Amino acid sequence: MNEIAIRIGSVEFANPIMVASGTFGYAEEFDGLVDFREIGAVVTKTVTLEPRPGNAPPRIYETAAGMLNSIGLPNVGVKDFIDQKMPFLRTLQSRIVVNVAGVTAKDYVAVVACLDSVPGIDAFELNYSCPNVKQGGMSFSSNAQIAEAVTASVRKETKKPLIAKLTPNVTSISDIGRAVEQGGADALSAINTLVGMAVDVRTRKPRLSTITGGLSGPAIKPIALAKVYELCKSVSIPVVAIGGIMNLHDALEFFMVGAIAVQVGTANFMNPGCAAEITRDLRCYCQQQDLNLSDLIGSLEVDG
Amino acid sequence: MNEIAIRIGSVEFANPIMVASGTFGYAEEFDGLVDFREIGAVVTKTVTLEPRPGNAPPRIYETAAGMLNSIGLPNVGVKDFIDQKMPFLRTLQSRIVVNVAGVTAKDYVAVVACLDSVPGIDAFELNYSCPNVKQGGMSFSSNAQIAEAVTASVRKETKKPLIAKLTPNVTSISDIGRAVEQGGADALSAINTLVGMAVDVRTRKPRLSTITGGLSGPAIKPIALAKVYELCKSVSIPVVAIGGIMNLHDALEFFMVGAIAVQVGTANFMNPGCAAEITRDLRCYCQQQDLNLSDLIGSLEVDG
Amino acid sequence: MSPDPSIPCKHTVDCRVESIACVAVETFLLTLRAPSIVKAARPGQFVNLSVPRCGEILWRRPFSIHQVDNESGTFSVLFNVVGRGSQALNRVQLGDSLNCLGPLGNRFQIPPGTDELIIVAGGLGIAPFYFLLQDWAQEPFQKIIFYGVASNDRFCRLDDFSRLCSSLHLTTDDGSQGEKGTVIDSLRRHLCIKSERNRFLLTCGPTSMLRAVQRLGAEFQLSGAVSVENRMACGFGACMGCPVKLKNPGAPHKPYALACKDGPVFSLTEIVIDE
Amino acid sequence: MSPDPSIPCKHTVDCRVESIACVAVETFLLTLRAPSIVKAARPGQFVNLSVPRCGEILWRRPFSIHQVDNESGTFSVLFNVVGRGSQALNRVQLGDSLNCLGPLGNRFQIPPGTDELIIVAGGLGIAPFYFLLQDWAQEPFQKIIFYGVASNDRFCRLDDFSRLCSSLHLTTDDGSQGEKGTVIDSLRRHLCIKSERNRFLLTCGPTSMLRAVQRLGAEFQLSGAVSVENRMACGFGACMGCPVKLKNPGAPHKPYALACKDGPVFSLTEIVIDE
Ligand SMILES: Cc1cc2nc3c(=O)[nH]c(=O)nc-3n(C[C@H](O)[C@H](O)[C@H](O)COP(=O)(O)OP(=O)(O)OC[C@H]3O[C@@H](n4cnc5c(N)ncnc54)[C@H](O)[C@@H]3O)c2cc1C
Ligand SMILES: Cc1cc2nc3c(=O)[nH]c(=O)nc-3n(C[C@H](O)[C@H](O)[C@H](O)COP(=O)(O)OP(=O)(O)OC[C@H]3O[C@@H](n4cnc5c(N)ncnc54)[C@H](O)[C@@H]3O)c2cc1C
Ligand SMILES: Cc1cc2nc3c(=O)[nH]c(=O)nc-3n(C[C@H](O)[C@H](O)[C@H](O)COP(=O)(O)O)c2cc1C
Ligand SMILES: Cc1cc2nc3c(=O)[nH]c(=O)nc-3n(C[C@H](O)[C@H](O)[C@H](O)COP(=O)(O)O)c2cc1C
Ligand code: FES
Ligand code: FES
Repeated sequence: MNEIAIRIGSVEFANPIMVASGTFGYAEEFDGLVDFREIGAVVTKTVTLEPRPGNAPPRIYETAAGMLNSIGLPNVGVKDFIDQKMPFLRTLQSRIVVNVAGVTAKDYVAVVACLDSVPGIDAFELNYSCPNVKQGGMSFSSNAQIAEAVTASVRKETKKPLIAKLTPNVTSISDIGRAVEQGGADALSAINTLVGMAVDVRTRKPRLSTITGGLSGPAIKPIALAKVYELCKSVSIPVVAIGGIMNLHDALEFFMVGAIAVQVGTANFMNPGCAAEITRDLRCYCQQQDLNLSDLIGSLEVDG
Repeated sequence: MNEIAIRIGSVEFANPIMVASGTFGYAEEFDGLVDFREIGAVVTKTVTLEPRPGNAPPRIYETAAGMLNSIGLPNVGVKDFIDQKMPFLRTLQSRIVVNVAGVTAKDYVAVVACLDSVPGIDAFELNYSCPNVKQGGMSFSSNAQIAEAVTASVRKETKKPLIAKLTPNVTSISDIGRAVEQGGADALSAINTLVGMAVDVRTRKPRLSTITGGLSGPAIKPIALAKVYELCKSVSIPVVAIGGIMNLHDALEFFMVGAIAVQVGTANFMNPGCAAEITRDLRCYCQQQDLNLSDLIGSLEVDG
Repeated sequence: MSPDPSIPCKHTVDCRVESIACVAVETFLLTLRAPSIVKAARPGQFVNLSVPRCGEILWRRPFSIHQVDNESGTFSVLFNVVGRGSQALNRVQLGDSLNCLGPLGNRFQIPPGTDELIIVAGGLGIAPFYFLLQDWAQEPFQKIIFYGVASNDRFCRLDDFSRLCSSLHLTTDDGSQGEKGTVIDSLRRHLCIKSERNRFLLTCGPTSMLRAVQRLGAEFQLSGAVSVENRMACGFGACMGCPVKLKNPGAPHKPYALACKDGPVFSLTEIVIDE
Repeated sequence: MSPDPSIPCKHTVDCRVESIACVAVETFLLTLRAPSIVKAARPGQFVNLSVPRCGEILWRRPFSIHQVDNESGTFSVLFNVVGRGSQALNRVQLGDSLNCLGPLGNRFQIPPGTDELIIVAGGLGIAPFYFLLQDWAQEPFQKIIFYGVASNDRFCRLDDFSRLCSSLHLTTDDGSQGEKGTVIDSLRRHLCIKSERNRFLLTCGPTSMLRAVQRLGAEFQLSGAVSVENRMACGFGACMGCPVKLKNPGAPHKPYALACKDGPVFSLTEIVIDE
């Protein structure tokens, strides 16, 4: 048997193919469209302490080999999440990673504290791309000290694996990565979306109600790959890769630069079965090449 | 007549469509492929003090709606540039902007000093994305203080317009923009390429000899637009937009967010006549809508 | 409107292109073989089609289910060539395979007791109503269609529509066929004629028309439903990209419904229609 | 080799697809009408073709000019379906228009006094030599072709090639036609036969083969030329993306030539061939 299971902190994942936060809802919508058993982990849509309405329309726009979004983290809030969303998630055989965000450090701590004892949750992913920066929130994602402090506070609330999700919109993602490693994160995930924009030339209005939004999809894969490679060289905790992954080939590139797992994001919209297909293809590939996943991870051959 | 001429510092450009450094050689290769009279300015391939061989192959790779390059600024050095490249450039009716880079601040000063009295040069663009960071050079592009200091030193050497070309690979491009404005730049140009990477899964090798390279093309247009928008709100000098511009429609988006001019880069490779076509299309558009270019610049309508 | 549990599940399936025909200027009728979709489909629902062989186009493209044929297991969509995606669709050939995700969204529902159904369609907004009229061919109530386009070469399948309804009112912006003007003028004149009938409005088309229909509905105190066409990335509630503003949200933090999942059909009085 | 000033200028032109035919497994002969290209083209040059209707594909795709017909003003390229670009090319239809940039690059040149021209081609490396043999049909010297492919269903236009040369040596990796083995074995055997003739080598094909030909050339002290196929973004010297390492650079800071502008044809002893 060729081994494709991985471990983050104390938790084992049957396979390294996850679905990215905000692109898989709370899994319900994918019922019947994908074989959940083939998904290593479902990362939920971001959960916040209080319910959030999300941004005004228009929220999405298609770009060359990519898309912009400014969804604005609409969600029912942590209480309703536990009551309304966890029951379905608990029925799945995938691991469940709850993605958490807040406007203040206290918010992160409070949400994780609420969730820590809820059955069926395997890990937390901390979304440091806070959407409320302009309204006075701190920029967790682009300041190493703050990111470290938030991680350390959340660390005290849970023994479950903590995955810190990093933004690529910084001068040095490895500085932030090292800081949250210091703060006690068990793993990093990267990248979140890149800040982008589009204009309707006819009406002279921005294509998104929030003017700028987040760019995702195949267009950003080369950037994601460079950031993940940089992180993998800079930290000693595992890195979960995200960004433009559409198929096994894309996933392999990320494994080779050092990622322990990957998340499928935008691809879920076009091909809801994408993550499960990648898992099946990965299993076949490992069998054909007679490899374990560990033989692939970090196997990039660099001259000199 | 609908006006599409622009001014940067003391220099007037007949139209706002330029070609980007490194994508148009020293113009010679485009002889017969484009009507030079329709190009507002030719920005030359980067010139350095000493000749540079450039990077080992492979230097380029195609990505989803984009490309990676690690050309490595091969060039004949400033002396041979004056002797071998300026004679042809001088015959053109376009404005000539010489793009300059160096490993140290002194390099920039020296190159501009050499060039300042050479006839036919209308302006300088300072390429702050120094390719030699790893070999001990300073990172001009991502440190506001250094960028300001270099700009100020170069400023002393010339009265010609100085355009500072900024990298997008930073947390805050507007910090850098304000710094070089402070340093005495007459205009900003943005963006240079984003750091990106690709892997050949079969050989497990990076697709570029330098492992990472610069991403350009339509894939990065949304990012460029967001950066240019941010810059235009932050500085009071003009901003020249670069990034994924393929046609008039793309150019209009950049004008609307506030750019005074645009540069066509990667598109020159596929469509050598691209910049001239955009100029013609812009002239038509302004005529049809009975507008001057100034009516378009910064005309984005933002609610609230 | 919450999804009807009797609607069988959405799924993805490769469909064979059975035919593609030009039915009006820049307008095509594309017929796909997909028995599983046909079986599940209800009037008002849509499919999300993969655009063939065009890497740069990321998203699928949503189209109303225009017609179904249970016997042959085929369904059709009626589409306008407006941009890259529809251009690519227009180049498919017989026998090509298109991946289809569907059926998606909710369905048209007509309140019991309705005895005059008024359909108001602008341009390709006519698309979903053929399926609806097919399905309700046996229903005894009056079916009146107000159908407006820019000029006469844009009308689609007038013969077929006229067979399925009680009366068909045509308008063109340029007066080249039917009345000159918009469907709204024509509709208003109809509504001004007092009637004992229980009228119910169904509408689909450009936003400005939908807003006008909504206003007329309010003015004449008619109920009805509107089918919206928001920009969609996924089409099944996963991306949250297609919010529709609710007039009276259930909770303050839930001001929006999703066009793809909670719609595309909404009560005429339920939503805020803006550009 | 510096560009020949007698070669007329490169330009872009929309070409009509005159025919497309499958000539071997996954191999197509595409004929385009472009009198201006035909007039300017010289053997060894290539064109850079826009891939039709596929937004995600950014670059043009370079192909050797395989054949020209002055009378009809058409030229052909021979291509293998290997990836996205060539797949898209393979779907063009008669009458479609393809944008072509060319002719690009330098040309094959044979030293005066040559009386045995040895062509060594692997796979689609055969492409440029048809044009060359067409052009030099009247030259009196011996033309010997060593042509190797993976298996017999990959050979292209053997009849045509055999008419244009003095002898045609075929090899296949699997022995399904001609000799089993590589062109290199076959070539070595030929070179071992002493000859008074002035031999000149021309080669195009996979890198490993080119390297082996280069070694054989050195071993037997033959001169020759190699046509390289580097990855190209522009094809005309603008991007500097296609460097070829020179064995003896003119200056220390000029260790590279550009495949598209200074090549694709280089002297066999001039360049370092590596993966
Ligand atoms: C539920 C629903 C049903 C629809 N039914 C039909 C139909 O039956 N016939 C028909 O011709 N059109 C229908 N549309 C609209 C159709 O989806 C768009 O016209 C089509 O996606 C345009 O794609 P494009 O690439 O050709 O145009 P683009 O170049 O992408 O855009 C052209 C215009 O189409 C609109 N559009 C683009 N993408 C989408 C999208 N994903 N969702 C919604 N609108 C979009 C944009 O507002 C834009 O103005 C429907 C849309 C929805 C949401
Ligand atoms: C001067 C020159 C002449 C050529 N002549 C022919 C010919 O006559 N017939 C033929 O079949 N092929 C020829 N090629 C190779 C041909 O250009 C590539 O096979 C083609 O571009 C592949 O495109 P793709 O999208 O199908 O493959 P991709 O999916 O892009 O890549 C498949 C393979 O093709 C190679 N390739 C891709 N793009 C390029 C590029 N821009 N330049 C060079 N190689 C590339 C890559 O190394 C890769 O391994 C020539 C290349 C050059 C540089
Ligand atoms: C529509 C949409 C919504 C998203 N919502 C979230 C979110 O709620 N929380 C989060 O951490 N990331 C969110 N993301 C970011 C993705 O999880 C992912 O990091 C990013 O899209 C890059 O991956 P991709 O290119 O595969 O989509 C969202 C992305 C998209 C496209
Ligand atoms: C092949 C290539 C070479 C480049 N060389 C240079 C260079 O020498 N100096 C420079 O300032 N920018 C260089 N650039 C960056 C471009 O000028 C431009 O900023 C960038 O490509 C984004 O624009 P685009 O998307 O239109 O290509 C180069 C870009 C490419 C693709
Ligand atoms: S289109 Fe994705 S939620 Fe509606
Ligand atoms: S391909 Fe651009 S320089 Fe050769």
